[in-house]
Amino acid sequence: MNSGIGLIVWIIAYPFVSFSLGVLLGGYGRKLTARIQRRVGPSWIQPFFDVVKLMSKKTNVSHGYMHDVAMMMLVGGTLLTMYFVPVPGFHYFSQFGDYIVIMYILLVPPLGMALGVGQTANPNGSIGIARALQMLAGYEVTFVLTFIGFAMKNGTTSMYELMMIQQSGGVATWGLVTNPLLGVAALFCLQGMMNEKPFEVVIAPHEIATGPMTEMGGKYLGMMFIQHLINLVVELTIYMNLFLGGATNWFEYVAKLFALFTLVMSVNAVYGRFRTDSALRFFWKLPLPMAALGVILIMINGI
Amino acid sequence: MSSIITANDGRDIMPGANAPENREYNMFIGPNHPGIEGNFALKLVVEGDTIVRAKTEAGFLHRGFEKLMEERLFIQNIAIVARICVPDPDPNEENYARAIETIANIEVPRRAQFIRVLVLELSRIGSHLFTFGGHAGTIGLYTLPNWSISDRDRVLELFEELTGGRVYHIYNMPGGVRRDLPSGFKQRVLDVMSYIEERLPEYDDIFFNNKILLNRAQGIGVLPKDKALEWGATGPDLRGAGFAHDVRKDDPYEVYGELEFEVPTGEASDAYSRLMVRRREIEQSISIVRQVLDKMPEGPVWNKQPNPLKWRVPAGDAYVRTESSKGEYAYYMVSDGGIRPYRVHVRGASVTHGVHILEHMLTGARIEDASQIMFSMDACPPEVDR
Amino acid sequence: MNAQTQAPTTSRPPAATGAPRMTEALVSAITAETGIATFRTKSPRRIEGTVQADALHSFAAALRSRVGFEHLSAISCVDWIAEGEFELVYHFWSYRDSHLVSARVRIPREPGSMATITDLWLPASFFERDIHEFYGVVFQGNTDLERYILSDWKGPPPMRKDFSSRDFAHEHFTFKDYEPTWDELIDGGYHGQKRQGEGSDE
Amino acid sequence: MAIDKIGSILRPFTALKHIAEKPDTIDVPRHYRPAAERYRGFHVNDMEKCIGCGTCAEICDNDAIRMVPVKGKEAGVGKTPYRPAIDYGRCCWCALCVDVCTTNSLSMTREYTHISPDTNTFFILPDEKGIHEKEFPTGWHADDTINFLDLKRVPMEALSAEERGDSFIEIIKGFSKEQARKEASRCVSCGLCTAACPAHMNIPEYIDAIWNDDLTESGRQMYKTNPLPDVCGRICTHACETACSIGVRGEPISIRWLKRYAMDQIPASQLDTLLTQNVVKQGSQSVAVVGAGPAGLAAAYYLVLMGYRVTVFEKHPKAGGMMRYGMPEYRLPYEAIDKDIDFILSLGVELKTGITVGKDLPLDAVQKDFDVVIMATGFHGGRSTRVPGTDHTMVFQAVDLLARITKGDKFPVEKEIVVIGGGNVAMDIARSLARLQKKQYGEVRLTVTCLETRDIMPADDEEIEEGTEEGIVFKPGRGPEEIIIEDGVITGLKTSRCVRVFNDQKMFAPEFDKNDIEVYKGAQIIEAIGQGPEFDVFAPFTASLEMAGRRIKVDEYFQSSQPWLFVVGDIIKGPNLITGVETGHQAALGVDYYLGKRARDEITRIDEMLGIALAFQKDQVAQLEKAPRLPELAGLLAIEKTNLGIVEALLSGRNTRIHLRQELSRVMRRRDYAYLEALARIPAGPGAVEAVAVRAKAGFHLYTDMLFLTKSKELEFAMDTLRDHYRSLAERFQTM
Amino acid sequence: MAEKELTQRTAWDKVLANLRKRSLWMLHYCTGCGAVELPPTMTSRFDMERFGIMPMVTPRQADILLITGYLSVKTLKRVILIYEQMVAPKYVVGFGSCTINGGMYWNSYTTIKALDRYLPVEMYLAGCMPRPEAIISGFNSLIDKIGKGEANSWKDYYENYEFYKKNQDHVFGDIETHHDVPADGRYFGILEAKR
Repeated sequence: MNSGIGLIVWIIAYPFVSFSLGVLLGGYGRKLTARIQRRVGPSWIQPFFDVVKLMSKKTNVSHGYMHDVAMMMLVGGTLLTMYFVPVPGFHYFSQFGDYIVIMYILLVPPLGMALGVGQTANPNGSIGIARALQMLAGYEVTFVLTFIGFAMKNGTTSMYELMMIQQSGGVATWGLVTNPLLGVAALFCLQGMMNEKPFEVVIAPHEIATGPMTEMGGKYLGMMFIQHLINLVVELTIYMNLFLGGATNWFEYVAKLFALFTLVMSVNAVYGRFRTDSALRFFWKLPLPMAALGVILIMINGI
Repeated sequence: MSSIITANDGRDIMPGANAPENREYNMFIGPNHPGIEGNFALKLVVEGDTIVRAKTEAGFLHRGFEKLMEERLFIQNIAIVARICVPDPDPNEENYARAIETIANIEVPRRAQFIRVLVLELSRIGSHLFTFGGHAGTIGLYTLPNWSISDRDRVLELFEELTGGRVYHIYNMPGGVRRDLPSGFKQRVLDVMSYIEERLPEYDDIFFNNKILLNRAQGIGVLPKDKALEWGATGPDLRGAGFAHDVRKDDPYEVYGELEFEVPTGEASDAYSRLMVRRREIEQSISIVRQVLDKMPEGPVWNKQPNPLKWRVPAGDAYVRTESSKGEYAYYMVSDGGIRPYRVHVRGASVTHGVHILEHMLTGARIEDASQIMFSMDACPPEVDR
Repeated sequence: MNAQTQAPTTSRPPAATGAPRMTEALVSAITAETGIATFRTKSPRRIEGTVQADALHSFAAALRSRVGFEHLSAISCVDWIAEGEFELVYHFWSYRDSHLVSARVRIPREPGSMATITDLWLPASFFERDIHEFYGVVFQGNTDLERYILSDWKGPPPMRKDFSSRDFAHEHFTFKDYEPTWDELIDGGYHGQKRQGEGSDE
Repeated sequence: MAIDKIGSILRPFTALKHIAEKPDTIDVPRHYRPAAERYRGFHVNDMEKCIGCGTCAEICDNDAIRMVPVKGKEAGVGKTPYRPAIDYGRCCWCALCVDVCTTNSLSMTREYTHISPDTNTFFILPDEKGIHEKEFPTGWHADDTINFLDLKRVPMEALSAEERGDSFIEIIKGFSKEQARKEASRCVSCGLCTAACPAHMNIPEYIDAIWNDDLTESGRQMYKTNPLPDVCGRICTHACETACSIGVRGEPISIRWLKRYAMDQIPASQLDTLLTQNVVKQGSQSVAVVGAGPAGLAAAYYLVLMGYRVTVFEKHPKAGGMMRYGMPEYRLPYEAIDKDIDFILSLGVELKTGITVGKDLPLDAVQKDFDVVIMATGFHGGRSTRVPGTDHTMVFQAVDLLARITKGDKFPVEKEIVVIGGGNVAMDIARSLARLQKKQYGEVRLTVTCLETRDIMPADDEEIEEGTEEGIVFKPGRGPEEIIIEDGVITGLKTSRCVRVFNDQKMFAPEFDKNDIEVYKGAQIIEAIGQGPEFDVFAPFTASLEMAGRRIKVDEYFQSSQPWLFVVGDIIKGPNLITGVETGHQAALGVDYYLGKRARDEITRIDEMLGIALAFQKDQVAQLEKAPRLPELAGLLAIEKTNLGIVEALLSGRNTRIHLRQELSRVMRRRDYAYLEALARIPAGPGAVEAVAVRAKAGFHLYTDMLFLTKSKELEFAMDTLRDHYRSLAERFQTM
Repeated sequence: MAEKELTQRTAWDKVLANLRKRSLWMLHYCTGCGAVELPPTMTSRFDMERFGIMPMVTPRQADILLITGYLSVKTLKRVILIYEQMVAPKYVVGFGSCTINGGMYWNSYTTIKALDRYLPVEMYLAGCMPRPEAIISGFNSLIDKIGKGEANSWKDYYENYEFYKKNQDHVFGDIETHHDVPADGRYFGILEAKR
């Protein structure tokens, strides 16, 4: 599948596959939250209906072409990341870009969002973007640190190779098991990356009226939703590849995806959100030292 | 082209803000904003994340109740007073009925007085549960609203059974209450009380002892005792500052004088302390409800009043106070001996909490705490607007 | 007589003893001393009386500082249009003695002016602004009399007795003109019987 | 500590256990969730039970209930064709309408869902089936123990049987002020009584005035349609109380006693000053009224108010007719009659007593002297049973005896008496004779017998009960056979059982069972089976008068085929006090039309409104005359004077007739507030401009209503002009 | 017009409508006291998310504008601003008596009496206020309507803008809404269709 016609078919089909997975994950997340809240919850594929609804709306409001370009950046950046993240049966692009590339591309969507929201001139949106960047400062360093540590230990920055190394010895060689400090620290970062509570400061409806999404309606919001759903899959996959040994087949992949998402959503359901400053303080007080300690331990071991 | 601003009417509220040499900018919270309790607006001048100046804007819910009451018969008003405060309507009915009873020297049958206390306390429980939901919502913890508001629904079901209406009860009448308890009602009240009592520890687990709540609510919205007194705070907001004043104790009405209950207070004077006062008040209310059901005598529930179409209340005036879930709720009624009230002044509890105190407390706070501070004051905009 | 009227009833809560007597004594001491007011005990925990308009501020200050009436519960305004007067009723509550003093002040309807007490009680600013909006009374010394609740209102102060909300509504708004689904059941048809008074502004 | 901290961090995760639980969610709308037993849902109305009193519409604080006339529902005694229609664009589900419903016909179901894009479906005419014609159990319904309405009467105090047994002192003591106000407070002002009252008295208004302790106003309201309130307050047949909506579930309001209370409080000397009746300066046209009974006096009263010279002829020495000579004093004291009559006479009515028209003075002679003659001679001839023995000297006619009692004539009263007849006259004579027996012999031995059985006896129940208390023996359901005379002395009355009184056609055709014979002992027999007219007074016109059956043919204003001759009272409508008053009132109006040569256009329901308009215009002129000369008001006085003229012109010939129609009375009572309040708000003297502005608005509303109500083109034009005037005036002063 | 549109629906329109009806977001704006029954409807007891209905924060994101009861003139101004910012198709749901004929505030000097004079209303719910069950039934009938393609009242605002504008001006004086409504109408192809 990583060459020839199969590759082309895969490249074309992958966004849809990943979107479908995102829809299922999103629906599952909402259903799970609903059940914790003792209610029935929406349909399993509710995000799909939402996206269709949004994309079919007659959007008559535009905030200039920069806004439209920004939306392209948002979705495009996420799609690009998606291709570079290896999944079972598809790791063609990961040979061209290791995790460092992914790190860079991952920054594109937030920047696109910042650009787009900037066009709307809504203070809530601007605050939201400012918060998003602050949060980036909070979790990005830690996440990079965990990766560095992990890469140092295994001597490669290629995500595919890291994945293969982990798969070599079953659960015992999973990143989370071999480097629990790094794994747990990265788990906190994942929660932050996915914008879930307690780090959901960017959207924060009660504070800044959904922040970046304030002025988004119709197709723009639809794009953001699509981006969000694909992003779910991408971010979960990155963590999975780094610390949960990736997946060898699709069954395992989906199972791990949902299991990981269950954890994320459970935390999301039982905790409120931090204030921005508390969130940053939290990131710097707990995951960052953990990650640093992990890296130091690896360095000590390595010596 | 920003919706939140245009949802306000765009009047420039604070001179000097938005100027290029200034780092301050205007920000509107409401009237369309989930962080607002009801239809209300905060106009903020913000520098960075800090609120420099704050002003409230009300009147979106203004219906002119005081005027409407002057244009309606005494009996007709019992249907409209409940609408003044939506989450906690019964203090209105209580006040209205009691104002007339005071002016006209009407005695209320003892059983009716017990039933009124029962209704008031159930209403308080419902209102507090509602507020918990709102407060938890401001920190994004949506599990609690889902629980507490659906638990409040049990209380509303009791109301529906007793009064025929879920939210607006139209049950207190000058001279008593409109109907006696239905058969088997006492047991169902007790069941619901036990249910809520069982649920409270679960709330503690997820909400009141939640580290995030402690992190966010402790130390914000501090209203020290001296300021609380100076600015006219009442009810749980005053008690949260450590001052144990409760109209039920200090100016008892109905049969509160015969019931045993504590007045919970907090020490820290912050949002969390006020929240905990409310949480402990639910326990007290449950205890009051049990006492009421236990002590309630048999007998009539309504002291017959003249034909409502011809009913005149003798000339006079009365100032009646009730402890609502939000604080001191008072009515000043003047009758000139006619068939309509000459004047009814509604003093909602939120006229201090939701306006000046809120403005003072928001100044210097961070914008992410704005709505939490508002919910911690439990301000109810319709009380301000009337 | 109706059987229900003879039902067992309790009277309102008994008057608190001790401290309140002292309160009454103090209130009457103030009134005697200043000669600006007359007060009487109306019912348990309720003292009411009349104060001259220009003396209210000093009376209130004395009430607060000497008798401990810390809490301004409300300021109510009553429009006695027949007498051409506004009555302002200040309700003060004493946390210490659990007593309410209602001080009445009569001011002429025109021009309707009164000294503020916001310097003594901050909450007064809400009530004074409210009365300003709804009755048009001006409180001298209150700097915050900007429109608040009625910021979009163009008519006269609505709580004045010479303003009829009902008439205003009939003149400024349009009511629904139904075409009932049961029109054939009505003798002469619904519109033959419609009551006048609605939708008269068009 | 650390463990505790970690524990507390993990505590929220206990919430995860709910994943496995069944959700708390109720599966609506798939499964209907019934509302509580008392739920205040949509209205249902039992169309048959409902009497259309409109009390629900009165109490509705949202003006959400409108009374609409439903096809197939007839107006009748105590009911109207109106039924409530409910506007769910207004309703607030407070259920005050249900609690106040006089018949319990209105209730609420437990149905709570109605969704529609069409607002018209939110305006419903509730019937038994409910809004969607689906079966839903009843929710909120009236509770008999907790009811807004006072279903029990205030008991009227009366003399006990011992106290009253031997005297002619009035039995009924009358209400005290508290009792009267309490009784008045029961009224819901539905106006059914007004419709049922033959004279259409403004009953809700005068009851309301009693409740407000404004007896002057109460009297004023009564005199609008009835110049004999003192008399009516005692002996009226009170059709109003039969119609009373409170009577459906409880005891009707004691309307008669309330009237009596109000009039008793107004001393005779104050009547003319309190009742500010404007007596028009007497004109040249004259009217003769023959008979000073209720009908004649009523006609005289309204005619003299309209400016006619009225002369009343009466054969008895005193005016009053049957009121005086046919009523025992214990029911109607002579002072009450004198008070009413003296007031009427004081207005300028000339009374000539002792003159029997037709005997002392032929009718044609009267016709020559007067422009119009109103005959109100009444029923003075007693009917006879014509059984054998009735020509005996100890057989008396009740009416004759009653008159003799009044006059103080002596006549024999035997130890044992039999009275034949079951009506109120029979009761009167029986109870009068019982008193005389008691006085003379110390005991009562008197039998009353009649054809009708007890349940269908025409006499009032209370009369029968009181009579029984006084010692009278009732033998109902018996027909007289013959009077037993032994040696020229009556010893008793032989009767047979009456099988039935009326035949299938409801005609009077008694049948007797001749085998069932009873004899009642008595030395004196009184016949009280009814009275009839005496037509001899009409000579010499008897032949030229058109007859309708056994009665003289008259039109709706009681004008006979001889245009100068009006016939009123018992002769036309049968014996009834209040009907007599009404015929007199109507005839006065007919006379006015006849002599004023005005067309008898339909009396529209706008009359009442014109009365208000007149008051409004008069007040307007008066206020403007008092007002300071301000530039803003320049020229306004002249315009208002013209307007007053317009209204007066419209009213001429109408203002004596006040005929409240059901719908109007309700419209009026609702809208009245606005006008009257507008009037009350006007300060005197200063603030004249504001006053004019306020009035302008009130005027606009007043004429808008009238414009809607009127059907006459002439009126419409006038109303339109006036309405425009006030609209522009209001706009000028920016109140609109 | 509406009938014509209904007959002209293509299969794609039908599929789209049936997907769209599964996701409806209502604006989280408590315009009046009826809003107090919304939290129970949203939360566990009645859980309207079952039908894909969620509260949304800003007008741009919302499909349904709930007018929860009375509207004071001051709020009406905001509501009109909000309505014009909402992205079509959008639906106004009148909630309770007050939106139909003034409700219990029929004689109030500050509340409007008939909502449909100022905004096109898709449907009304009876009640003061409607129970959560009734609200959910109401949403369900709105869902049905959308599925059938009958929920087109929003187009009326563009077609008859003069009518709405006249009534709006009558209560406000002249109102500035930042939105060129006729231009929007042309964008949606509603006004061209008319010309």
